[in-house]
Amino acid sequence: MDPRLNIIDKRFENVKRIIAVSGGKGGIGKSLTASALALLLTKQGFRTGLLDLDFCGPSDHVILGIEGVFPEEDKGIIPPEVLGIRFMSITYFAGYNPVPLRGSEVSNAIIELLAITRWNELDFLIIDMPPGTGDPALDIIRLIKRVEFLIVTTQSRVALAVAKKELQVLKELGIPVAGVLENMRLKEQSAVKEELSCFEVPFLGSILFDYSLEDALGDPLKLLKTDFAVELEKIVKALC
Amino acid sequence: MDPRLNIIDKRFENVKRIIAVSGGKGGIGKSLTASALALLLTKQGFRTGLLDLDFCGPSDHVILGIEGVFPEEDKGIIPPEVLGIRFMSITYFAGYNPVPLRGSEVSNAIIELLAITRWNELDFLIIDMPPGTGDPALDIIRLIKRVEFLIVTTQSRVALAVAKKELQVLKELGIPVAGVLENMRLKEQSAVKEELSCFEVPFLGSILFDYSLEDALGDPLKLLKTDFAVELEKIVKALC
Amino acid sequence: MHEWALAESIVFTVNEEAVKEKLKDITMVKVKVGELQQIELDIFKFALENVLPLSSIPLNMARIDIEIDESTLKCNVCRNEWNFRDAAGKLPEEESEAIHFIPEVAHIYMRCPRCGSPDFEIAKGRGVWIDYIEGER
Amino acid sequence: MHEWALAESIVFTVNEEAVKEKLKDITMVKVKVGELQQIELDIFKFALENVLPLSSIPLNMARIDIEIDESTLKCNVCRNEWNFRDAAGKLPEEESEAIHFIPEVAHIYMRCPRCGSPDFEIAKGRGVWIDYIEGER
Ligand SMILES: Nc1ncnc2c1ncn2[C@@H]1O[C@H](COP(=O)(O)OP(=O)(O)O)[C@@H](O)[C@H]1O
Ligand SMILES: Nc1ncnc2c1ncn2[C@@H]1O[C@H](COP(=O)(O)OP(=O)(O)O)[C@@H](O)[C@H]1O
Ligand SMILES: [Mg+2]
Ligand SMILES: [Mg+2]
Ligand SMILES: [Mg+2]
Ligand SMILES: [Mg+2]
Ligand code: NI
Ligand code: NI
Ligand SMILES: [Zn+2]
Ligand SMILES: [Zn+2]
Repeated sequence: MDPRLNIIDKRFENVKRIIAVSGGKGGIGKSLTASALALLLTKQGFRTGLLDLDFCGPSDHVILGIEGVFPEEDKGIIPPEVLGIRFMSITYFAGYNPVPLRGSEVSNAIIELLAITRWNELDFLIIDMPPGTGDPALDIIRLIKRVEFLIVTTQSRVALAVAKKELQVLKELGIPVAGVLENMRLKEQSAVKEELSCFEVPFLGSILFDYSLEDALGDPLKLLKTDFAVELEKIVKALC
Repeated sequence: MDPRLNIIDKRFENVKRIIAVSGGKGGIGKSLTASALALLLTKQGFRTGLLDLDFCGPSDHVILGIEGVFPEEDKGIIPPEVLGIRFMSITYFAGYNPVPLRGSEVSNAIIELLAITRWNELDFLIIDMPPGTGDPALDIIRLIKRVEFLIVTTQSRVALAVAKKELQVLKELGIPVAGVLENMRLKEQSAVKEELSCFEVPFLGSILFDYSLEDALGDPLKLLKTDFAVELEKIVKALC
Repeated sequence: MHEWALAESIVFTVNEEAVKEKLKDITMVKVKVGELQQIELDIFKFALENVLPLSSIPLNMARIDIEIDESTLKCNVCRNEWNFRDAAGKLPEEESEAIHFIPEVAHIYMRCPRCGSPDFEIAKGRGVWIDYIEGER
Repeated sequence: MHEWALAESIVFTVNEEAVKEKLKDITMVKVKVGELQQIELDIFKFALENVLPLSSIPLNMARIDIEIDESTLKCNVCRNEWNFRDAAGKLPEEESEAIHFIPEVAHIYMRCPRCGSPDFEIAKGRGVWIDYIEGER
């Protein structure tokens, strides 16, 4: 019997909303959305946590420029508060090293993190998901009862095809979808909203491709001033 | 004892080179590179196979506009020849449905595919890898003795951080790297080549962000005429 | 007939094992064929008989014992257990053929009958498996 | 001391099981602590003693048997087997502390001693585990 499974619910007892930023495909801006979302919610006065679950390609610490912090050990581990955000990432334990884990091991590591991390009181916990509908997605669905998904996609046919598959699984399982966000829009027209209308999930809006974004990575103040963040802030208001 | 593990070598007996297109991160153009590479090699007269191993987000059939084909059953399964390419994908068995598989199941499905697919004589087999260094990457390294990796990255800090990790694992394990390809370059300057120089792998070149690409998806003739394909063709010559 | 490919894998494995264990004679090979893969025993035996000549060590059908392995599917969400047989009747032919090729696609076409989840484990009865190989040195 | 969190999970699991199995009294809880996680038994017992009051069913340390579970690591590439103990001495403190928190990061800091692969399985001795719970209805 794995005792850790029975403590996870208790760890989220005082977390009001849990939002997993997902989308099936990689490189659509999940990590950027999750990181900026955490920053913006904190700015608006919400107590916010950010959990980077992309163990093979963790990016939130790069995007937010987080370095040199480590959780405190106290009846579990307490995520350090950085930029006002309670931040948890595999990088505390993996450093800059590659993380060549098989799915069952990713699953085990996720269970361990969920079982020992004490988030305490939070208004929002944002979970940055890896691509795919493998172990991390299945575990978050299985282990966190109140999770909602925020689906990111681009207008690209390859991204849309994958987003549809994830939405189909979530719909079938009755997992709430907080909304769909179109990212990196390049053209005037986009069929994303219509293409996904059959899933009956809120369409949160489109964010344009932002050429200034790359230079803002690692610098939270700059990040908040990008068009990306300004657009996301409008969208966040619809979420709260 | 899993008998399938002992037949895999034999299945690749008559395949001259096996190139896994990888890069750790999602959305950097692995599938586009793998698909266009297969098209270009075929065009140059090489007998080419393409194996899409991204089970959660298969894209090669979307990129190449492949539909309505199925493998032939003959002492195993023989990948249908489409556009001159021997093409194998999970979509033959999964259709347009979501593929919610855990890592161990992805691994099992990959082993089954490798054990029953008869590629026969090929000059090149291109493998389109999913993001990450999970089961698919570990299995390809473990099961296909002669595999070489082609690493795709963008200039983005988040992509480069992940590419470095994958290169580090490959270097440590002594897996040959055919080269690194920079994709979706937006700026005049890029530090990709210098950033990766310590790994001592061939830098194959940079491909610019191509605004006409999206409209060419699904149409191989159009795809071959994009700047992306024209640039890739020059790079391919260095590979052969 | 893709059973041929799996039959070949049996012969290659027996040969590999014979070399590794320095066996001069194979006395018994116990093969389990998982129910999920829906392999017809006659077809599989026919294929196996035809690939036996590939073997570098003498091997004949009398020394190969093939048994169907019943399946157990276990839900990772609600811990329910069930088997493929009871659920298989409802699958369209195309879907059960896909499972025949790649048993893992069961997760695409089947759901836990109790909670509806695709997140279950194929605990037993997946596909072709060698239980043991006996021989003499 | 993150052992506290794992100790809590033991108590919660015993309680859950007691409800599910309608147990009125717990007579024995067998806990295994995987070698890989390098938990000091004294610290763990101290934590457990302190969280016992959280239990809704009477529970005391005399009824909890804690045993260290030796580790077995198995290479997926070359099939070599080894254990953490023999290899652990060479790890820098920071790395073995990381393994203490998340045993899976062993794949980052350790390699198969025979073939050098990070692709191995933690077959046994990972972390905190309940072997069985005995009680009376
Ligand atoms: N709206 C945007 N405009 C321009 N670049 C973007 C935008 N959103 C994300 N990016 C860039 O795309 C890349 C992938 O983003 P990331 O958040 O890491 O994606 P994912 O987490 O889905 O893999 C990063 O280099 C990021 O800076
Ligand atoms: N050079 C490029 N210029 C513009 N878009 C590109 C380029 N390369 C890839 N893309 C687009 O980026 C997206 C991700 O590409 P894809 O090949 O699916 O990445 P991956 O397989 O790494 O996830 C697709 O929409 C694709 O059309
Ligand atoms: Mg990400
Ligand atoms: Mg991330
Ligand atoms: Mg891809
Ligand atoms: Mg693909
Ligand atoms: Ni068949
Ligand atoms: Ni500790
Ligand atoms: Zn169930
Ligand atoms: Zn090894």
